[in-house]
Amino acid sequence: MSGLVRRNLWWVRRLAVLPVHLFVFAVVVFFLVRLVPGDPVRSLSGGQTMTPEQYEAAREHLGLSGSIVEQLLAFLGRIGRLDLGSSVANGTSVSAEMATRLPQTAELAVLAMTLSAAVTLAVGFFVVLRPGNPLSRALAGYARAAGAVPDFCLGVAAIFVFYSVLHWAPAPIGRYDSLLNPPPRTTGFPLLDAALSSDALLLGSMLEHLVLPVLVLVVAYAPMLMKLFIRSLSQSIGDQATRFRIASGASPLMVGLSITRRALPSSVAMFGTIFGFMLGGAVIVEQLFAIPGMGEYAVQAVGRADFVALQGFLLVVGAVSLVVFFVVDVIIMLLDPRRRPGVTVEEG
Amino acid sequence: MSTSATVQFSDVVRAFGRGGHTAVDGVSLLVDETSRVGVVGESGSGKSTLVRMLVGLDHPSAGTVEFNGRSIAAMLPDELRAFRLAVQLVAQDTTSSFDPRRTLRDAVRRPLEVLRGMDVAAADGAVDATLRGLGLDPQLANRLPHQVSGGQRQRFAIARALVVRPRLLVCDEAVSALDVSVQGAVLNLVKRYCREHGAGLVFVSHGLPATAFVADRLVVMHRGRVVEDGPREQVLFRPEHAYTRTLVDAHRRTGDRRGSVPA
Amino acid sequence: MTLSAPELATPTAGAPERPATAGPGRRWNAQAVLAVLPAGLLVVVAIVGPFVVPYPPRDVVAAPDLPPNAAHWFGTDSAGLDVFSRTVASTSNDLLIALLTAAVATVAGILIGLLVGMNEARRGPVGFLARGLSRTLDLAQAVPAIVVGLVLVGFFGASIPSLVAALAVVLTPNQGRLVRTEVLRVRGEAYLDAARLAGERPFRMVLRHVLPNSAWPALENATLVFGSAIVLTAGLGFLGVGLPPPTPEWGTMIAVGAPSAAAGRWWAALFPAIALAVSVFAMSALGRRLFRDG
Amino acid sequence: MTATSEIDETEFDETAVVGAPPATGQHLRILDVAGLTVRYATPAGPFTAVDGFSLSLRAGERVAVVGESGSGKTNACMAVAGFLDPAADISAERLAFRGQNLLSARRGVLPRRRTGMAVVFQDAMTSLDPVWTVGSQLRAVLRRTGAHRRRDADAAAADWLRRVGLHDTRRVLAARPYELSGGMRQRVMIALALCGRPALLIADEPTSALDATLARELMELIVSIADESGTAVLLVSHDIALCTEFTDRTVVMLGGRVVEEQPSDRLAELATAPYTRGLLECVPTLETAMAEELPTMGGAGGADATSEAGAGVPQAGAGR
Repeated sequence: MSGLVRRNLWWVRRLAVLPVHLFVFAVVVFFLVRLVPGDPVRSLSGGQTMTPEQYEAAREHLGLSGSIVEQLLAFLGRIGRLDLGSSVANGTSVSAEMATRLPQTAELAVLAMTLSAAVTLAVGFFVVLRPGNPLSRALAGYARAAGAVPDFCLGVAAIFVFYSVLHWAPAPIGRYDSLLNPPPRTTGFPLLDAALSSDALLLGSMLEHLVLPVLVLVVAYAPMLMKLFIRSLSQSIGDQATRFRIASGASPLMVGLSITRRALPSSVAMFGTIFGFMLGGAVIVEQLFAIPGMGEYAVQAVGRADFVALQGFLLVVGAVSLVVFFVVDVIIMLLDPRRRPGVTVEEG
Repeated sequence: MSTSATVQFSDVVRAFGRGGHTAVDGVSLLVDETSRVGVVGESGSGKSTLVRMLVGLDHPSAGTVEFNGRSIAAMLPDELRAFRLAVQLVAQDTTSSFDPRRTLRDAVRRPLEVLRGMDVAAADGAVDATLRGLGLDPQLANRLPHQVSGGQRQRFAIARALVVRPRLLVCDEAVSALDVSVQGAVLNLVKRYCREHGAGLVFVSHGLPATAFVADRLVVMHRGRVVEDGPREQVLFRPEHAYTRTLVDAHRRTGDRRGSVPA
Repeated sequence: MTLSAPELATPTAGAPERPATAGPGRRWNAQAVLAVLPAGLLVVVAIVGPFVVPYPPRDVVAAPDLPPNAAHWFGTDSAGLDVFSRTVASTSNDLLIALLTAAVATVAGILIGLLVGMNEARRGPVGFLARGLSRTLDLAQAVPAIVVGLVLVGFFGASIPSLVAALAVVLTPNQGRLVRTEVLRVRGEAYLDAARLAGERPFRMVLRHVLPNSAWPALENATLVFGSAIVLTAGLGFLGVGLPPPTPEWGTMIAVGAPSAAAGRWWAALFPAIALAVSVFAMSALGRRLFRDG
Repeated sequence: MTATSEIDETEFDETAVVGAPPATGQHLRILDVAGLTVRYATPAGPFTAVDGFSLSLRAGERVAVVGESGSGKTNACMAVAGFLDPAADISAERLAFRGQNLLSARRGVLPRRRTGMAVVFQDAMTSLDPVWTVGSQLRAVLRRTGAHRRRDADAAAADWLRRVGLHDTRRVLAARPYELSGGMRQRVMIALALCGRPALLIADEPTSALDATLARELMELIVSIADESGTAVLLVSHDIALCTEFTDRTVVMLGGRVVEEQPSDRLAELATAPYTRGLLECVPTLETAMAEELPTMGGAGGADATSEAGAGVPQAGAGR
């Protein structure tokens, strides 16, 4: 029994700090939002004069009454009940908005990241194992140039080429053709719901509408992963451990597995970071393709100075990212047990 | 000739981490400027930890290390300066013991500037003299560490230690990384310095013959403890501890095979 | 947003064997000139560009949506502003923001990295604070850079100083983490022991040995920070929270040009996009040349 | 696993020795190298690391290649093993292992294993795969030599650990390299290299990080297992004493060339090259430990051999 506990202690310990991180993050968001200059109540009332009672009621409603400590406690209490307040701008529940928008973005992010990971693995091995090949040089160059062409440039170019010139892609508006009805909500994930509703027309339209945004994300983000994976893969191949594996007579498959397992951890970390970024931050692609996701919500909230909505948005994005980082850490520690807490590796 | 330099280990224990392993486990040892001590033991026997405490880079978890009766861990800046002037180290790793971005001259001169408060010109003169004494061209000192050979770099490491003319020279695996053709020359230099300046020596190495050459007293460490401590001849010819016997035996047999070592 | 925090935050495990080549004696050849020339040209355009453009970049000068022609080399946008003049005039705004951001983030990152790296292992309150700061640097990764930028600029208003401040907040943690990793590596090097034996005081030791040997990756990375800053500035402009129009700025221009592009009028968005990509490329080429071997 | 005294026959068949006498392994020449040259292109022009290296090895024979840093010993042997960087320019009159021409082997990013040849390197810590257990690493090799089922492979792995003197097999099999002591790691490495039953083991400085006691133990282990299975050993080392004790023949290299080749047990009497004599003299022994001064090499050494004639102790100190 105690052996079982000891063997699993490493990820349990990592899991245990997750709530601590969430808590710290919530506190930071609380203070960040309160650092914003100006009086949110005054700016929201649009210059209308308010009676002191109205003013106090508005403050109360926004969670701004009482001392800063009281405010913080109330704030944390509401988060505990998963209540993120209601939007200053239109009074809708932020939690409800998040519940419909997060799946939209998550779907996009999961598709883009899965594709990116597959492309990265394939390109990584090709580039490293065939360094002289012209295609491999071109790919390596593309990976090195990671980020020089930002996603909004790519997006605009893609829409121009594939929509206005070639007419291959549908108009960059929304998730599906505007003449179609939305799928019945079962899981909250639109594509999944469409698949479950067996409405082939809707599903087809959705897939059509997804191709360009996903491609733009992959082309913009995959090179970051590639660059890192190529670097760690060639490092791992050059390791003495690889040479000894070959020298002692392990099978080529085993040699390949050994190399990959040693190369992966740093790329997995980057994968997690980019994935976290996409969950909250496919802002530009959502804007370009008018997808009603998280990023679009944040842009709207900033435009309306809606600090409650932003606060909720930040909390959700942060929480999701922290969970993603937890999963990433556990995967890394599975791949490389030396990174588990409490493991000391003597040097030399 | 000059002030004494005595380092006294009293029941020193050094353990790492919470319940981690104990590198040095109850060592009492006295070294001073009159003795040339060789410390041998296999890797992981606690030699390097002992050295680090001897030169004040690390401190015991229990027990004390005292220099001239004063605990090194509790020294005031002035006392520490006197201690550094008296006890200097030639470290193991020649590649990382010099800052890759600074010239060798800078490294050798620095102890004089800081510990003796000399200005650059005066220090440079002393550095050149020391380098010449070690058979090094002072011009070489203007290079960066990776621009000279391993053997030359190790001589610069010795120059850095000797430039303040310590009363006690500590060498930690100082020749292990060198080719045999170079080792002899470096060992000769160390031995001669100690003899001519009446300085003490603590020579730590896993190589028994090299250690025995420079030392007249041998200390054998095994698993963090001192298992043998005595005059060189006694340890080599009448070893008491089983580990010492295997160690000496290993060398003697190698010699036998070549038909050149007397019993 | 494309080039953002994760791109920069890759403290390579075990510093690459990079001997101290940054010193003198670097040979200049055609390749070196090729690497430095674009960045130099960029700076020249940024300084003299606004004064030599054919049309005032903030004013309506012709009919809207004119394709490129002899009078308007890059055409005009949907409001009738000259795309060429605006693209050139944007250079100074975008470059200035990016330069300042890269400088602030790098200096702050080096200071924080040194502070954290040197004190992390300590006991007592200093060590506790350093460890807290270190965790904060890690946690700062949890929020997308573009979102933080969006929130900060959205709340504090868009001007060159506020953009620089916001982007510096976003980009400093990566630099700090990078330096921290290097400091931890340097702390294990034997030459620090040697310096201690030479009687060096802690502060001098940091100055003489730790700083020069650990700041390098952050300097090399500064050109990538520069690229990120350009891209983020433009991204914020694209989202409508960047420098207020009609200030010439590439991101805003691309945002204005995007609907035109969807309607087949490609020029208003294409040229600023090319300018953007070229400047990021130019700077990363410069960075590779200045701070890496060969 | 039973210890066979002959080279694994199935493995031998794939590289049928053309024209080799149908004799026992003892007379079989398994490695034949003549005129091996290794060059590297450097900014300062081509650099010749190995210049006309020749060596021939019979089955079960043990040969040492001795030299100091920069002598080309490691380059020569790694060229034979197939582990040189693809950038190295390798040429030879003959380079054959069990009748198979090694020169024609294509060299890619990943080195190719030469069937029947195993290599151990100096540092077990970096040689062993840090993220896999010792058991999995052993199984990966053993599964290719007949133990196809996991249970068989496990049993064979435990057996090999016992052969290299590690008796706590359950713990060692489940451990990862960093959880073992230095000596244990070294033994695991030997087990891994030899459990594929190679015809030739190339050992590159296998003991130079160890003290005399451990070095001897390890060499005795290698020799005893190699003898049992008829494996030839090519030992690369800077330790001339160790080489002469554990091998049949010793080859001395200097500056990329072979300067001496003698039977190991009579090297001291037969050595003719001044460099070999100097090297033999320089080795610190318990005998020279009693001397006043160690003999040093004149100009024969490598780049480090600066003249010792004027070398004294520091004459001018700082404090005067």
